[in-house]
Amino acid sequence: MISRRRFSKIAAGTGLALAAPALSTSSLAQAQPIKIGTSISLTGPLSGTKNALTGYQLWRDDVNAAGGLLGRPVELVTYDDQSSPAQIPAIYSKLVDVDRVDLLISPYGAVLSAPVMPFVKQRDLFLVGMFALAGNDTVRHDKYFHACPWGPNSQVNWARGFFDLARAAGCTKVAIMSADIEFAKISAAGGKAISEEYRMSVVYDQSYPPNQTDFSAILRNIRAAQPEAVFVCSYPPDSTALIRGLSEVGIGDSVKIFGGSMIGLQYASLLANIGPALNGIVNLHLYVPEPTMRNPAIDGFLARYEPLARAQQLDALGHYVPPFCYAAGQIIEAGVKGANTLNHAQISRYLHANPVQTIVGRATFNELGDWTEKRVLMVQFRGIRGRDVEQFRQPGRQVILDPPPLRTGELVAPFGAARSG
Amino acid sequence: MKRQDVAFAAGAIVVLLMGFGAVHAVANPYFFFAGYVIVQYVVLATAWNILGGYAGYINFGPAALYGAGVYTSALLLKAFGAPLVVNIVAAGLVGMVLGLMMGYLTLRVQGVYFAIATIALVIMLETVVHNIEYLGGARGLALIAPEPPAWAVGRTQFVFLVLLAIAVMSVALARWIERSWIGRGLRALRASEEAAECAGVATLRLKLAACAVSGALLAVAGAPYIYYASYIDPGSAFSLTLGLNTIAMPLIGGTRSWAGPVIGALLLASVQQAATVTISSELNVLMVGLALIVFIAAAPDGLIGLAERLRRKMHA
Amino acid sequence: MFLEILINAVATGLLLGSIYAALALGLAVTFGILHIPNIAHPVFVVLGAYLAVVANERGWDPILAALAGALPFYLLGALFYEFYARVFERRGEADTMQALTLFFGVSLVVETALVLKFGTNQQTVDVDYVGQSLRIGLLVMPYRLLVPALVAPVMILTLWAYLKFTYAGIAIRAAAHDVRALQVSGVDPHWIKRHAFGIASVTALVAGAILVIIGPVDPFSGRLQIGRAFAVVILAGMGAVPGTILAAFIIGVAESLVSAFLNPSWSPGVAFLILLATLALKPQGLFGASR
Amino acid sequence: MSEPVLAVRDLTKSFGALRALGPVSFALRGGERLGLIGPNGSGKTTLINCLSGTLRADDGRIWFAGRDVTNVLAFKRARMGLARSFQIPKPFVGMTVLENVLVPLDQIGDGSDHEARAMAILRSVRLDARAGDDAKRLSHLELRKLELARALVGAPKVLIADEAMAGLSEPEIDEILAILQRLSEAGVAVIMVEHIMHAVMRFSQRVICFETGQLIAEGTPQEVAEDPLVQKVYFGEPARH
Repeated sequence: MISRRRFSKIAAGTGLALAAPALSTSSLAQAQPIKIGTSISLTGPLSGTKNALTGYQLWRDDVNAAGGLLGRPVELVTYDDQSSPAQIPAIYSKLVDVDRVDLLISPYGAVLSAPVMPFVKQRDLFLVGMFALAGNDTVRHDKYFHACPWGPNSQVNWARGFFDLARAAGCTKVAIMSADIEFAKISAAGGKAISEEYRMSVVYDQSYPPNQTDFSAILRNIRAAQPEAVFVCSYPPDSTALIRGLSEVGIGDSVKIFGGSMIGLQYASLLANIGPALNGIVNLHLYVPEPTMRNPAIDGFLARYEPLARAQQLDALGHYVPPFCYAAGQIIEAGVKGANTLNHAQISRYLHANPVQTIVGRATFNELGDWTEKRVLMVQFRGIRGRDVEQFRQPGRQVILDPPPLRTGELVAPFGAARSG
Repeated sequence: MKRQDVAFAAGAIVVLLMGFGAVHAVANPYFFFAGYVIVQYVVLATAWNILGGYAGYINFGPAALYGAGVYTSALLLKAFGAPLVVNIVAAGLVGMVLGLMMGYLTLRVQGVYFAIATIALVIMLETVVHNIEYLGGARGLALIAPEPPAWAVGRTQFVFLVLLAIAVMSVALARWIERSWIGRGLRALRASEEAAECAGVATLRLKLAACAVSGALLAVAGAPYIYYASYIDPGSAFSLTLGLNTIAMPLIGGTRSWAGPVIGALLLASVQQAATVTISSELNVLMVGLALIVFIAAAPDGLIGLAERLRRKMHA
Repeated sequence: MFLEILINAVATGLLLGSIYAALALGLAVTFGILHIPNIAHPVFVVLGAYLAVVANERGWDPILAALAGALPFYLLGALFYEFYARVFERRGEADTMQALTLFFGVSLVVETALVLKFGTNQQTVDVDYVGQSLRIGLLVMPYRLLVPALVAPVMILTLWAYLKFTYAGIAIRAAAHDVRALQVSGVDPHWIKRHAFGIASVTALVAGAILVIIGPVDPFSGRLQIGRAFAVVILAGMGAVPGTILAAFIIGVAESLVSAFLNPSWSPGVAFLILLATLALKPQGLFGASR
Repeated sequence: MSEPVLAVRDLTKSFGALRALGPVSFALRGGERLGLIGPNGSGKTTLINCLSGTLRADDGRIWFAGRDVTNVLAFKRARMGLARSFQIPKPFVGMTVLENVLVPLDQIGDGSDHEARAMAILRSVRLDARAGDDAKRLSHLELRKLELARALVGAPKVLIADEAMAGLSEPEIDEILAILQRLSEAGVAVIMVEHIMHAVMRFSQRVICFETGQLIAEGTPQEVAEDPLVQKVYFGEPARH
């Protein structure tokens, strides 16, 4: 874990005008800090998300530089959950019962969040959700607010954009493949539901074990089924292997749109590694540097993130996780300032009633704490050449096709043409 | 001899009473969240040691039996809302059946082969769970357990107490086995199966018994987990780390007596609980790995063996 | 279409099988011949893969890099055996549990060392032939699998010839049967075992280079291979080095057919099912002498 | 002439294509002292393993104490009083000498006085002084004695002593011989499997000789020693010592 001192040094070393807590006004330093607790997957299979910490730290430094919350400095209390849900109950109990944190942020994703939900419901605590699809749908806690724009009823709806594009392109036959991993299975179930709703026939539907290295058998079976849309729910290791297989055995000429829910194609190292083979794939993202998405706040955030990422060997781009961690902080900030108290019920009441402006857009919460408006992007990779990471910071490489208000281009189809183009 | 038994029984009762007292006296629930993990390892290490330590059959897949217990309990809770006691018994039975299957394997294979076959069991069960939609597959299963009885203060305190009782019973059972003719027979077959057989020991029957008891206890250790975490997934139920710790604890404490796994579990699990919140988990794993190497190289009979050796040296 | 899927499934299975054989080969020496259950072998494979990654970043071909690294890896393996022997020397015959635990501990330490040095990110190599395929009629074979699959038989043949025709090779096989006889003939059994571990370690390095060509590798990739490698060795039969490739073909093709015609989700269980079936029905394996 | 306590008819055992034993037939009378000789690989150990039940014979029958035990498991034969020692001692390491003897007692005893009985047996082989020590710390002679002590627990009807004197010095051999002699006097039939010819010749009333799995000679020690077949088998390998 990066110690705070080292982090501050790195931050200071970059020459950015960051106010570390020690530099804040003396009255702020004397006040009892407000503690915000969370767990981060610093190790284990989800450690690709460990740059979350940087997102939280940047927010903490900003809020402290601006005088803290309620005149008190903000302090983060974080533990490594080792990507294991078995660790979560003890960690969150430690945060609440021993460290006496004032506010909680959930761990990453639905698997790690699942053990936290009954806990916060039982203790009636405020919680900011992080990336858990439909994280609050079973427990239905009224003090839960999602930092991620999956939107309402996200289990089914979040990938609707992909199927909207498929329908617009005239697809009627869809193939669905998914890794045996929680997020992928939920995505696949959602995809199936929408296919039915749109009267598309599911001509192939199968899951495969995580860490599958050879996709030729699966791709051939898909080709034999002649789908027009291929909805892929994969995880980082198999995303790479699958795209390699795509180049090797092909997928057939029938396919118009391919991708959807491939986790990993948001990470710099994977993108650079796969390179031109990405072209044509349509996939989910939450932030890409397209003109419709950019604003000074997020640009500034990413500009500060980059040198830190380089120094700490984190994901070079930081588009996927860190901005939403910063947004989680902003949601807390808005709630505490708006309610002018640390009382969880009052913060929740305020957030239910008022929208929050974050660096990733304006968030209005519904009764389950999901954003009322889904803002999952479907982007198409275009014009990727070579393996340079820098190109993914440029507009036009990850063209937004959906949702319509943010659109920066139209779907290039069929898939074969999009790949060569 | 008899005095020792009385002392042990008294100790067991004191531990249970202290647990019960702590639930009412200690307001901070974290104690029970962390305690649950530690006590769970006491059960796992003790259960593993009955087969691995006494009989010398290395079960490299304790996670298979633990996971079977976790999922049996969750299945019954989901399907019938069965009470915890029923789930524990059912998990024990499932563990016993799996243990007996493992035991029959010992007819055919010994030593390394047995160890490898048990690894296979973990992967097979995990693959099966992945493919059962009702159990949530790879997605995992979130279940909210029923409210605990009022005397237990809270849910975590309740499962902690249940697990503590299981731990005390497991240790008592292990101790009884160790000191009876069964334990002697198991140790004899550990030294030489052929010689034991020729000394009149019904080796197969003893091995089956050890596998069944060990399997049942390993599965029982998993039964309350769904009440603890409200969520299970194949990754945690069939966790490699859990299996590793279960094997490491008796080795560190000492495999020859019941106290070894208990000491090993209390020590390693407490250190790990503390380490989770202090040092990085890479160092945590590194620590376990190095501890294993050091103990194998320098103290093959664990801490208890080390203590005995020191005592002998002082007397000599 | 069915024919195409069948042909390609079998071909892919054979390619994968060949690669599994390469992964298991070192184990066939240490475990199959010397009866030392080196469950740390897969972690040496991963270590080899990382070496290939580092060399590849400097422009080397992974397989060439593996050949260049053969000597250091040989020494590493020999050193590893020396350590093992020292630990158990005083106690004579190694207790299975203690040996397994020691190797387990070593695996953890190596994995963690890799994590601390390289992080948990997936590592890949950049090779020209990845992404292209050899097409013969209906048959499509990716070079990503084909090239590694060709390395394995070469490696196995070389090792087989070495064991069969050289003095040291014959001594290795003899060491498995009768250490005393070996001593009488003036060969130091320790030297022979050290030598065998060195060779096994070199095969791990080559297998690692192959593994990282096929797909990304992380510090924990070895864990996935432990069961499969043992399945190959046990199915082949203890000490049956040439049999390794046939056993690996059987497992590879079985996995591939399950993937193609049943459900890919079940394929991880295939190797283990074969392993359990072998242990239960034919513990001596296909080509091994009866135990 | 008493009834045979152990009888074997047409016993065979093969490993793969290799016929290791038989067909072989012989009988052992109660209290008899039988020497079993033959070069390495002649099938002696295979025969003992078949008799004690750790190996299953392919064909043929075995009677023990008036019962057909061909399909009886090894541990039950041991409990019936068919005891054996091992060529390479197999002590229960990690257990004390006393516990080593308690293991067989556990199986047949009625639960009373086990320790006293175990100590008595240890005293009879003069191992009582080491009762509390771990078996792995014993000397070679002591290990041999422990093997015998363990075998004696069930008051056996037959004891198969598999090279119980291998690797021992002359005085040590005498000590083991004395123990076996006492047993024989107490009515235990003893099969002495041995390479040490002078001991076999001194001890046995009758000797049988094996070669390539076959019984090639049978008679008094004198007769067998003079048998031309036996001499041929042992040609170039004269009786040691």
